[in-house]
Amino acid sequence: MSDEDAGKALQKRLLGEYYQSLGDAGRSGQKVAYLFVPGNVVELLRCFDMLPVYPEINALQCGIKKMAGDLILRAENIGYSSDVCGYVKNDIGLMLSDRQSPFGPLPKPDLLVCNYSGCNTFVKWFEALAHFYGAELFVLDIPYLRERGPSTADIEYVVAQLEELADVCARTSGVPFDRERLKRVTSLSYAAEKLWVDVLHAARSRPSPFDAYFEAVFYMAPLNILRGTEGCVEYYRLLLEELVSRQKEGRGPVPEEKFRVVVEGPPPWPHFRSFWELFKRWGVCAVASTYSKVGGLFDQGVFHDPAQPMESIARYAMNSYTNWNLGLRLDLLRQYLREYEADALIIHSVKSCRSFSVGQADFRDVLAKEEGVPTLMVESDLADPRYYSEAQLKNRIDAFFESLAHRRLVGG
Amino acid sequence: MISAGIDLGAGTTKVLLYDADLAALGTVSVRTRPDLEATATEALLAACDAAGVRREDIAYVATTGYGRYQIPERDLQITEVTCHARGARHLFPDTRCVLDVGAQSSRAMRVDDRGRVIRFRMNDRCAAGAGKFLERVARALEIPLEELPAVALRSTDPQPISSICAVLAESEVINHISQGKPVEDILMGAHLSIADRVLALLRQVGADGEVALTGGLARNPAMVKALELRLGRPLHHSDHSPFAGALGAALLGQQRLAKRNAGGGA
Amino acid sequence: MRTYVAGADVGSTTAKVVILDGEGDIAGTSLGPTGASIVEAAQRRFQEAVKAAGIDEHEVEFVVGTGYGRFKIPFGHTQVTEISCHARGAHHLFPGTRTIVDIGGQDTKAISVNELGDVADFCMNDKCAAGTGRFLESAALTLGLPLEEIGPVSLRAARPLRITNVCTVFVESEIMSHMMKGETVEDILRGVHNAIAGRSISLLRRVGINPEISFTGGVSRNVGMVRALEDQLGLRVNVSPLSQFIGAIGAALFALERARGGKLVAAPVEGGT
Amino acid sequence: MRAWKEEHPSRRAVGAFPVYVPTELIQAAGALPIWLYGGGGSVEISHADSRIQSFVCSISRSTLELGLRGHLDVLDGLVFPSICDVARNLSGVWARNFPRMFVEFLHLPQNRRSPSAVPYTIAEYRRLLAGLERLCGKPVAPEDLRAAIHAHNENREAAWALLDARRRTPWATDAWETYAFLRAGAVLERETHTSLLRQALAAARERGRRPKDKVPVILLGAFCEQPPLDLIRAVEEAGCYILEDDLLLGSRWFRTSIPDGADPLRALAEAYVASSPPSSVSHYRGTPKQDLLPQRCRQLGASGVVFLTAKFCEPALYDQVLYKERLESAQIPYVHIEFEEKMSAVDTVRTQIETFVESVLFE
Repeated sequence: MSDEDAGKALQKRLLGEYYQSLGDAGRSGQKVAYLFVPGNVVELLRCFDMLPVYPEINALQCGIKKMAGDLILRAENIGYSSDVCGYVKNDIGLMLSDRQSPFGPLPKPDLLVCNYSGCNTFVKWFEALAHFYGAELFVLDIPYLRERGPSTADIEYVVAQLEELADVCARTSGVPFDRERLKRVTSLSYAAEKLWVDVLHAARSRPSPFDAYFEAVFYMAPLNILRGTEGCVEYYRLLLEELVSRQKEGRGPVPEEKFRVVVEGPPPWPHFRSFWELFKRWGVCAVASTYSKVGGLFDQGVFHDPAQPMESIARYAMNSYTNWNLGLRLDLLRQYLREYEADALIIHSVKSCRSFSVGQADFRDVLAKEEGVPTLMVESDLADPRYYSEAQLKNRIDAFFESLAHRRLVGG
Repeated sequence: MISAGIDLGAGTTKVLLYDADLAALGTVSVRTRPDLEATATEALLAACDAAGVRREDIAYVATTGYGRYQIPERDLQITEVTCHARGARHLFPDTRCVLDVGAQSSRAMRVDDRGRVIRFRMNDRCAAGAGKFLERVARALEIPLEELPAVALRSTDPQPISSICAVLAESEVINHISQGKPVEDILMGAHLSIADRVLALLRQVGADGEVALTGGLARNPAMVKALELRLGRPLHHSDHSPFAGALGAALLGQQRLAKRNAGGGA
Repeated sequence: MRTYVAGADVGSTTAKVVILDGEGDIAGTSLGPTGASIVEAAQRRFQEAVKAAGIDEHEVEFVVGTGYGRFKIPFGHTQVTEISCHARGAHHLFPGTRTIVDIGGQDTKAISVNELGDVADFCMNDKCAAGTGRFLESAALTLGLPLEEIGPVSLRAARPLRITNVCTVFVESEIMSHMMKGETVEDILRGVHNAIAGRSISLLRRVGINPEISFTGGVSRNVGMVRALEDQLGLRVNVSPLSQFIGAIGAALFALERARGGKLVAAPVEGGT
Repeated sequence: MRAWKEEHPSRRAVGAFPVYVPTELIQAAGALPIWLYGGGGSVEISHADSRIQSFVCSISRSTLELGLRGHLDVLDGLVFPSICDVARNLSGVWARNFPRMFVEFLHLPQNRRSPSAVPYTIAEYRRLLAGLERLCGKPVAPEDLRAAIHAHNENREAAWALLDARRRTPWATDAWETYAFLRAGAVLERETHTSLLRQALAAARERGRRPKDKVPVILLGAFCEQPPLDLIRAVEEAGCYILEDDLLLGSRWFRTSIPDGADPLRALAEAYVASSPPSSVSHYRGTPKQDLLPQRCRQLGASGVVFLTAKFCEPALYDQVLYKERLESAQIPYVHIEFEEKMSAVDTVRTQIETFVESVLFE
């Protein structure tokens, strides 16, 4: 078995076990906590043997498996507007269909942990789930990063809430809080995070051994779902080995790497493959993306720290990409363009997620007009298949790379 | 006592006369002209002629439709939603859902056992879910409007039309033409795309129970078929369906008349 | 034997073919409705253009297709998007141009170009056809005027109205309600033109408004639209009598580049679908 | 506004984006707080389109448009509270496009059950206050803050008096009138506005109007972006008495007076944490607001609810579903209207409201 297969096989096995445990939750009596990916506090939940369920990940899986369209309609039938987030409607649709996900049945929540990081819709989403399920809702209020780093007051506020959340978890699960265990879990998180950063940095080489957008979204799944476990660390060790060997052989995701791009915004899940193809045919490889940072900006030096577990969870939670203010996000894009020697910036603006999309046109304005970075902005949606127009996207993507290629030709 | 219901729509004006013995006397439908008042008067007189009654015999005039405020001689104006619901309930007593598909807009209503509107939704911002869309498709396919249903009903393999905008949907139609798809399949696709939009409105108000179709497109058998196909069950419709608005207005006129006679007259 | 190349621009409403000689001068053009068959329309335009140039079909060395129907042009050698072609064509006619606004049947584009005529940046209208050329057609139809007349009529407006709904279908009812209120056709039409100009300019702002500005596409023949754009921009815009052919000219220029032995940048073709 | 600036050349003007901003702090710093409610229907969106997408609510687009056109140059600063993703990101767009302006994003606590919410709110208010002190070039003394709280208390009291009067005798005052009086406060000094409100109340009391056969309703959903005045009138003309609404909610946020005692900043923070009204933009502290609505309808004797929500306003649109569900189980009729600042078709809205009224009135 090659390294490549080993990594894939492990991911498949680990995620398979995870979904199995969700299916078994009813029988095993394990308590179930729903939570969001950005700024999640899964380390804390693991200390109480609680099963984490990520509605966003369920929604994106439904998108890839082409179930989203029907589920979204179900939610619209009970009154959800066509203008609100497709992820939320997808999740409500799942609830209305007895939670039959592409990977089997999902358990009901015993506790809703709304880690409100970078997305106000999270609060509305879990308020709705609390309404429909009657489950307890804990809103973990995570202050927006208004300055470059969190203030002391910000940290104190989040840590105080984490302590309150630990009490709620102990009460829900019947498991007492063991701070030593939290240290062990956070050290596993740290190990995986370090390896992940090395993975991301591998894209600095030419050609890049992997696509830091279209492939990274799969590579980051274990970090978002299994963080704080041994298996997760092992997965990233294997992945890194594989990428290093690809690097040595000069192999990348496209036969010939012609354009290196930075991608901003989430992918259109229901049309993921065809969207990727539109880029691949031009020899485009993403070398960095912001979407791969929604689960944490580890490459900016924000890690879990077993020496200060609660404080590091608080810092981590405040440093998800969408919880950064727009000035910080813009600087990050500039950094990626430079650090990964990219030729262009691609912005995929999605209607569902205002947290991502409002401000992107302003990025485009600065980067394209003032700083001369070739920038393409295209619009569709991350969850709603109705907002994807293949012909239109193709036309724009072709025109963009046509002109980039032509300029390169003329420019010598 | 005779009441008149006048439904002043953007395309056509419908008049229905109703007498106290609870029976419809006659109906008239004319094209709406820019002078709404003249259109209404003309249609009302034509209805009188058809029913063999005099204008003075009409004790109550209730107006509905977008021009309902433009008729000075009205006793009362009532919205088309309320009227269509009442009219549909009268025509099909067990109906709980009413779909009114017109030229410019579509509406879905949930009604109680007396025909009172409980919930309703309208599509009035985008023409993709209304009869106007069919007119444009007909133009693109160069088929006379009146032949649309017959042609569409010959379809064996309806072509999907997914665009949200009526104009862009038109280019999907053109695309299908250029790919050599049969005209009837494209047309049925257009009917189904309207059906999808209208039924989305219906689901938002609750689609269970019997469904009645009113409005101009109720007379288009291809539209009926498309709706039934997507709904998965038959729906009520009749030749009177386009007059449901006028009927509802006339019925509510009777209600007011009865009240007036019981109260003020005595 | 002299060199000839062709550019074929097959859009949603009209198909255009331009033949260029080896010097880049126009040898022949043809324009007609796209209609139901893209293949037929393209073929017919090509034959007519060749005839107009007074040459034989086989004398045309290289053909570049553009426009929505570009992948269906049977005689095309390769395809370039209409965005690149419009930029190239407009730059050829107006070498000083840095910004292009193209208003077509169902889309509007704003393109910024560099001094070589290469696309630097572009933007297009989104999901719906609100505010495009089709909107003007609807307005003309509702008012019962020929499309060619609405521009000149709009110039006679005394008090332009504000048209808020730019949905191509709903403009009909908005116009009807203005008519019922006794507003003049001139004022309504000026409002219609202003509304489209406003939307187009907001697209232009996204790529930056740098003079010279060229106005291309079928709608640029409408004097009312030219005036509305100029008034709102406070700038003069270039308009060419060949405006409808600009995409095809651009495509032909790309063909010429190829015929001269240059490498042409084009998307890989996947079986012509 | 410009006139006020000319009269007070040395004073600063600081904008407040809805829904709730502690404008007491702005006043205490010596600046004039200005509530921003978008551009109404009068501003064509042309510049803002290149900065934010079309699927964003009107108020964000038109406010940015006003800014980019230079119409908000009179402002020296602008405070955005944490109400939604759009407003939050808009604060970033604003900061980049208007570098000379003082732009602050205020993170109001969403977890108001936590004991740490009050200290956090105090810290957040301190941060804002420090920025305002720098902007206005003078420190804020506790008595400045007490004076500002006092002026705001009086203002809110006068606003509620007017609204309470309308609730008791809706035929005496129209909702669009009280709305216009409250809205005037957006650009006035508190004291000036308070006396205007008191005059309005006195005038309303003298009106000899008779009650009409109308349907009493609660109007909900337009707590941030404001509907066109014509739309509020259309609701009334179509046959409704609006007993209660959440229009301009932020400017009259607290129902009771805030103590202006020893620690005014703490009092202000405690009021936010403990006494905020139910709102779609702050997570509930006790009973979810949808559970309170049927009860509120019964208390007021409202026959139904008219939801006016701004198109693309996600917080309102999510809550809408939950409200509807509760109203349906309580068999309380409702109607839902989406509006935009620039609305051409008030007729359609009128039709919808009339239908709603007819469904309540006709047997």
